[in-house]
Amino acid sequence: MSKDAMNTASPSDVADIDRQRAQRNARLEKRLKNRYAAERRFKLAAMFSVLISVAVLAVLLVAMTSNGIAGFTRAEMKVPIDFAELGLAIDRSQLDQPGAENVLRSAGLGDALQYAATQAYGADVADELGGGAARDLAAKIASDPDMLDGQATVSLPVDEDLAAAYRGEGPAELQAMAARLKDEGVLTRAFDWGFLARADATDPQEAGIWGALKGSLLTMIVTLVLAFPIGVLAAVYLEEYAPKNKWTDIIEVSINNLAAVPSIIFGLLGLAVFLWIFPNLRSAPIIGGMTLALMTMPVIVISGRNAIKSVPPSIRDGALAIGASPVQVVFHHVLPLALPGILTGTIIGMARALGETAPLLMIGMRAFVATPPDGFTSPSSVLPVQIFLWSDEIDRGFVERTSAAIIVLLLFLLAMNGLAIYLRNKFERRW
Amino acid sequence: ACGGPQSAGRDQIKAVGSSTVYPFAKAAAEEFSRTYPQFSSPIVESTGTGGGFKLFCGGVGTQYPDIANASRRMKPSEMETCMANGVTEVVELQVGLDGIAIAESMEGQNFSLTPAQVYEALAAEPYGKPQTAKNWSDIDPSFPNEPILVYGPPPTSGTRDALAELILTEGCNTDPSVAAMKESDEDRYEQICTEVRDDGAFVEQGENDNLIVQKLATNPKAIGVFGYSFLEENNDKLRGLSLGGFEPTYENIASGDYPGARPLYIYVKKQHVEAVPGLKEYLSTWAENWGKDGLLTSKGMIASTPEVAARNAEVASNLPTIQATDLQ
Amino acid sequence: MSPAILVLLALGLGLAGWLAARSRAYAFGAKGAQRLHSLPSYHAWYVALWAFVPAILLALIWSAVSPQLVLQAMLSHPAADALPPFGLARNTVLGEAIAVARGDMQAVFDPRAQPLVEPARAALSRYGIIGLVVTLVAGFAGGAFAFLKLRPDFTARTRVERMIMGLLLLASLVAILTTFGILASLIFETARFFGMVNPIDFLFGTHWSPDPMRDPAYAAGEDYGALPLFWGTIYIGAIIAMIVAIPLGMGSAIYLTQYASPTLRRWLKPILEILAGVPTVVYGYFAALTVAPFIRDVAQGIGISSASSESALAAGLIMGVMIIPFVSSMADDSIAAVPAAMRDGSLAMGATQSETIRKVLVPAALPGIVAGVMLAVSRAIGETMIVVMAAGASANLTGNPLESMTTVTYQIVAMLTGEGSFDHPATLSAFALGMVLFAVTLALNFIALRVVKRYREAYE
Amino acid sequence: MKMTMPEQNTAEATTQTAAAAKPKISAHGVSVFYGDKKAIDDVSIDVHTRYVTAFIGPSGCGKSTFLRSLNRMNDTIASARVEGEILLDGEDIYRSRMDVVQLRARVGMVFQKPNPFPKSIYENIAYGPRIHGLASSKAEMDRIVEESLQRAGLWEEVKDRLADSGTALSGGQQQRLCIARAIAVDPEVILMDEPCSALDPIATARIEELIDELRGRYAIVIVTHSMQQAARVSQRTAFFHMGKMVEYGKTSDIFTNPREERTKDYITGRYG
Amino acid sequence: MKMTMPEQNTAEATTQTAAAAKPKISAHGVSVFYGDKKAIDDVSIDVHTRYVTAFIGPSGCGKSTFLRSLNRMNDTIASARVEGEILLDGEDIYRSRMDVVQLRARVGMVFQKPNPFPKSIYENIAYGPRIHGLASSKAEMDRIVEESLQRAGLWEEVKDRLADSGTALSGGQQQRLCIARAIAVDPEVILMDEPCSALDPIATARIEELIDELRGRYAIVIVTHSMQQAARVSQRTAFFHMGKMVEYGKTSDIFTNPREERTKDYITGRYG
Ligand SMILES: Nc1ncnc2c1ncn2[C@@H]1O[C@H](COP(=O)(O)OP(=O)(O)OP(=O)(O)O)[C@@H](O)[C@H]1O
Ligand SMILES: Nc1ncnc2c1ncn2[C@@H]1O[C@H](COP(=O)(O)OP(=O)(O)OP(=O)(O)O)[C@@H](O)[C@H]1O
Ligand SMILES: [Mg+2]
Ligand SMILES: [Mg+2]
Ligand SMILES: O=P([O-])([O-])[O-]
Repeated sequence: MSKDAMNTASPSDVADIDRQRAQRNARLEKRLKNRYAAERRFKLAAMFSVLISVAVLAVLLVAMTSNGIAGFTRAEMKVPIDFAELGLAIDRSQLDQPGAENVLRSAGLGDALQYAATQAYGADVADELGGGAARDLAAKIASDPDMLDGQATVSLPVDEDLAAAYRGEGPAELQAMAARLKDEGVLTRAFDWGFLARADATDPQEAGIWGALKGSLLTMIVTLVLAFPIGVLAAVYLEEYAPKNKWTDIIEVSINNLAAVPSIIFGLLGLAVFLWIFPNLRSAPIIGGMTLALMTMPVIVISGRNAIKSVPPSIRDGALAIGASPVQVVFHHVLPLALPGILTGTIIGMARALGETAPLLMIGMRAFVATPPDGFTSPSSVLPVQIFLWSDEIDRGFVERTSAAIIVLLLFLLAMNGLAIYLRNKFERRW
Repeated sequence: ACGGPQSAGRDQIKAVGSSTVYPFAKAAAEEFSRTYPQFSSPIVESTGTGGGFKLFCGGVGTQYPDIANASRRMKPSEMETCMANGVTEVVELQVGLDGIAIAESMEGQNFSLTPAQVYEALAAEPYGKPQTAKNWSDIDPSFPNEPILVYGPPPTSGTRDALAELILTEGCNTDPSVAAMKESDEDRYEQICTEVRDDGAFVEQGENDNLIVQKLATNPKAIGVFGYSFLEENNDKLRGLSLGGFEPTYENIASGDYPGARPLYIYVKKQHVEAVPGLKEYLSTWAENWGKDGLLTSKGMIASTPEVAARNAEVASNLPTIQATDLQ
Repeated sequence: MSPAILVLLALGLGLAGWLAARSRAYAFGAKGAQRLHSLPSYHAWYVALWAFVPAILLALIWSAVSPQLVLQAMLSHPAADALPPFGLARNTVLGEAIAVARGDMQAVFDPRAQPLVEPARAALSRYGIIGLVVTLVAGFAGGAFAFLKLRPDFTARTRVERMIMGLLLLASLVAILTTFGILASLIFETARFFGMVNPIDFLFGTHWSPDPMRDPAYAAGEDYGALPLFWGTIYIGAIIAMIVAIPLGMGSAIYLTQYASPTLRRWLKPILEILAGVPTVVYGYFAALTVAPFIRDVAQGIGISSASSESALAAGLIMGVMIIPFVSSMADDSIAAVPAAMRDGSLAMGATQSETIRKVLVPAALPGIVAGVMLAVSRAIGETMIVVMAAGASANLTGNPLESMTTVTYQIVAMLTGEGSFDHPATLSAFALGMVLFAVTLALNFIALRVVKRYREAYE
Repeated sequence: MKMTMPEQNTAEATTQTAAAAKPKISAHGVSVFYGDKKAIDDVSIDVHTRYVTAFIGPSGCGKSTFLRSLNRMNDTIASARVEGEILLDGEDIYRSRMDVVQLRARVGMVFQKPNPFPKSIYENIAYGPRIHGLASSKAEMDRIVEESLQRAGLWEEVKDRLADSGTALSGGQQQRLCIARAIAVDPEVILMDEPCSALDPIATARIEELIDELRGRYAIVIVTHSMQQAARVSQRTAFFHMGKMVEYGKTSDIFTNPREERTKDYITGRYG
Repeated sequence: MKMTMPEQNTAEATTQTAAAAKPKISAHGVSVFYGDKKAIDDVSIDVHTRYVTAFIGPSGCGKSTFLRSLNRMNDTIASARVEGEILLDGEDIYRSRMDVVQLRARVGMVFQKPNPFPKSIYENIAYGPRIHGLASSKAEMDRIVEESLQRAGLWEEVKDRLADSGTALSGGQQQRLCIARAIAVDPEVILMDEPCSALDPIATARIEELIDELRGRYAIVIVTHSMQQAARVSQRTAFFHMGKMVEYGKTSDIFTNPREERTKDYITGRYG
């Protein structure tokens, strides 16, 4: 092989090459500035897109919070009541029993309250006491019967008209009245714990989210109980045992597709199938839960399969080699190791289900339910639907309440997503 | 599962139907559970009048609702469905009135209309002829020379139904030749009288009423069509336009002078009265609160005339049933 | 006897079988003569399942059959002669009698049911006892059959595992059932709809104004032209939303994977994920209350008076924001799937990072990114609450983003929660629209998943 | 630490008669396919108790494949298919009535990369006895665990930390844990697939020592890529090449006096 | 095809003077860390133009790590850190003013697995000149592409299919494409990390030939796990062991007469 001639360049060639390279380097350097500028622009643009996303999120959260904080409060009026003077005919022994509030109210507590308020501020102000004032008062007395012995000043909700006037809306006379009462210290905005404990109402002053929240929780329980075992078992089957054939392909394709079917289609399914089979369960959490379970199951299957796939095969080999059966391998080794991953996927799927509105509209979970549901089969609403319904309310007091409900919903979702992220980080690949 | 003789108990009243009646039914339900704490509170779902009748007439038994709210009278055909499904004893109560209001921003142009003018402005084919009006002045030279822009309800809402029935049809009937068509070619008559233009002058509005206020407030040249209860709620921002010489005030609607008023009904399944606890009390709650200064008018409903109210209060306690023939 | 009691009974039998078999298997082991083929707990489960499954099956069958038997018993009672003839009314009366006999109801609706209450009560208790006995016998027979098969070398584990496999297979079949359920629920109503409205008119008509109040007999095809809805759906979901989501999503993915420090990425990624976790009803509320009025004000500020406060733009923008994390995670995956050798190759040529990204990584990841965008589009066009709350009701065939437009999902919700009755074409049109939506999203997904799969394989 | 040939020959002599009598595993005309690809072609071999049999050969020649066919671990690969006959104590392990689970309890296996379960050391060992129902009491289980760890020479190192995770041990300890896990179910044969290739020289020496101790009780088959190792630990060596078994015989013969040219080439480092 | 030692010596002789004069790359006391782990420990070496320098050593000894530090490809690994001094034509490449982009244009690299971009053959070659702005016209670009492919000995095989995807070529062609891509920007040094380990013997021979042709113009550094290859293609060899450079010198000396015991052990196959 006589490559020497070619390999060994003469000194003039060397100089030639060096000159070429020097030229090239100069050319290269000239362009560098532009290239680096382009690099910076590109990086900036990429950073900007992250920033925009974060900014939108921030605006959304700030808007909801600034609107919603007020939604946790309500306008209340301090009413001095001299129970001794009123002389209500009440059997004190009944006040320890469950029906105490009814006893009080049938004893004329409502009229007594009206009377006390009229005495204190005049009839026009007393008229603006909220519809739930008497009920609140009864509850207060039931928890502290000794109140009945003397005088007390209780803070009770006013009606929406006065509440609006207090916000500076509505007729001028009322606004004047609100201003006057405010100056006197009679009318205040107070934190409204009841918002977290009451159910839907027509008056924003009286509305609460517990009814919807409880409906959401019941629905989620049904969803979890159905979707989790089915999803995990299906994931195990497909990942560990399924033979490669047409049937498995069909199952796989349907799961992947179901994961992307619009949620409203599941609503149509619930309406046309579940409500056809169980017509008397309209609006019930169990039907809502079943509908959402079908929607959540594919998410669990897919994340479950990924989690199972990431368990190293060496673990399976190890167990098989000491005589564990394939079922034992999965239930003793693979599933426990895949569990964090499966749970992460499940939580994310459940969070999505918790925020879901459209399919539940289809199956009647948009009913007005003034008491929290007491079981899986009693009609109820859910938190996102409640938000939707309130956003449509004519009463403007509901704007704040809606944002407050959104805050509660977001807190739940943040907690769930946070838990999922925590789980994912904590259990990421220990082997 | 369907139709078999099985049923489980239910202790809540179930009401479905009209979205117009919905707020009043909710308020009545709330008042009911306030007055009768021993009963569970009723479930009210807004399914629309037609959807409500569909559920209501499905049959007798716990899975079917006890009450259908309606912003129009039940149709004989619907009653027949009821009968066919065993819902043979239906009680009809007129609970009050709802007005359609035409309104604009406080800064608006403030002109008064007649049903015929509304019809001419909104119909797809006024009196069967192509729609040519672009500006209000095309309808009546005395009107401002501004483009017609009306926000109105979508066809899925009962308010739209009322607009068609109470205002447009009335306007269209002013032309005798069209009115005559009702007998000869009902299909065409209906089309001419109720079809609304879709060239942009009439903007269909989602059912989120809060947005209409903002819309009208920012565009003083636009006018809006909605339920009276809504006008009342926003009377600090909106002004009602007079129709046929009458302002959309409570009194004018209650007296029937303002053309856009329609009665609201609830239908009760008498076969359920015995078995669903509190149903009768719920009806009496309605009756106690539908008076002129009652709870329901504070929610925007208009009270029926005292005679009608009294007659229906009677119905609420005696529960006479109706037949299909009563509905014609 | 109520089904719940029968279920409890079956569970009890299963438990008894479990305990008995376990102690028997331990007895084999204690004798020590022969090593057990399977652990005692497998023997236990084997017998438990053999006791439980027949018992529960018979209990279920009995719960389905016994009401008919009760009915027969009631009908043979003389009081039944007074019943109305066949039909729903008759069933209702019988149902009431049974409900009262069961104690589900305090009183009958219909006086004709009263005399039947007693016979119903008698029949119920008679057949209840029979059901109890049948369940017991089935459980015992099954359990005993299995119990007698137990031997030290009995292959209990293999058999129990076979049953577990059956259960797993069943679980995965639920997915197919669901797909069928969706198809079934859409197909029937869609067929009814197309019986009233010509599919061609529906798919290609340009005028959409169904009137649920109109007599269904007059249902004119020309009112059911869904083209404006399809256009609105595409305009909002596939055009405006994607104009927002694709650049921002790609940009975010590139920044997070290529530029951000690990710490920054650890913080930013979950924040982006929150964006995906915000419920759509919240986005809808935000769009309707904050974004839409803002856009309208801006538009009117610059002199566009026709701007609607339910503009397609508001809904589309917010939908785009919702989709950003979706696009960014798909792009992230696709870029990560490009072999590191590609990146090294380009960097070793002296390319800057952005040159590498733009000229090598993104082109190489393009199939995956395109598939991701298709999935994002399919999600956007199926999105409901944002458009229900922020888009309009009017079916406009327009290209002006400041005007109001309506979408397929909006109309589904409107038609099904509106005023029409269930046999009216307006209501049924919701199902036809659902069918179209289902078909389109299915096709998009199918293609996208195929592309992703093929592309992943190309690099493996 | 290095065992010299003479020592091996002594061991050889002691077990000679028993070995000649009855092979523990006996393969006849075994071929293994992955789909259409033949990875093992017509291999016949006898493996005896109290012997260490080494499989050597260049990478990809099918050593692992053949080893895994001896306890049907190939069943886990969907495309794998075995032809021919493999007898364990005279019974065909591929006959349909054979229970793989029981087979694998009798023929244990140790892998190239240590693969302890991510559980406690105790549970790692106890898992096998538990699923096979070998211990009827906690005390018995404790005894099995201790004994297995002792035989694997790990007891002293871990006896105070039995509750620690098995994955927290060093590589060599992990591999001994895996051996202890395999012997906890008291198998008759132990298959080892390059058990030392992931270990450092010191850990390797420990394991080689252990293998020598264990062979008194089991038939051991070891795959190795190191000829030195094969020479050190085995009494019989089989040389594989391209799916065929080229030569099988006494280790001393194979390394000092190979019959086949290919074997010689391989041993002298001519290829591989 | 095999080059014999004498030939190499001839080549050696011719370039001797130039080489002695000025090293192209000169590393002084270079250490490379991955986080806290030291992967290269205090290596000093001179690399000359018109020489092929081979890095050999057992797996994991740090050959690739050191090679990648020569054109700062280590920068892409977040945890990697370089200490010491590496001079290219006397300029420190790790000084802050050194521009990596320009550095890499001057010091090209070819990887173990051929990694053509998923673009056309033409675009693969044109990529480098284009980003560096080396061609001012289409014709010039065409010329660069043709010349590079010719120098990489690929032109004849692909000239009719320049629009085909680079990934559609065979493995050996792909690797030559990658070499062509590297020389298209006319670098001064070409680093090759086991460029033949994914190739069959015939393709390997092609590449080895090519390397020999190329060295007339470039300084070439090649990492290889095959001592035979090092002996065939290189004039200088550096032996690495556990992060240290144990010995560096003429290839002929290293292979026939190593100074260090470890080198000898490695070359005779005692470990690795
Ligand atoms: N799961 C499999 N599917 C298809 N072919 C396989 C599979 N496993 C191994 N092979 C092929 O079978 C042949 C033998 O592989 P095997 O792993 O048995 O070799 P080996 O001798 O153990 O090699 P090494 O020393 O690298 O472990 C090889 O050509 C390999 O590519
Ligand atoms: N990215 C990295 N992070 C941490 N450690 C690394 C990284 N890359 C390599 N190492 C470690 O640095 C040491 C040297 O690795 P290097 O890849 O340079 O070896 P090599 O000689 O090229 O080996 P081979 O012949 O296998 O390619 C090894 O111990 C390796 O584990
Ligand atoms: Mg192997
Ligand atoms: Mg390397
Ligand atoms: O619900 P409607 O009142 O609009 O029929």
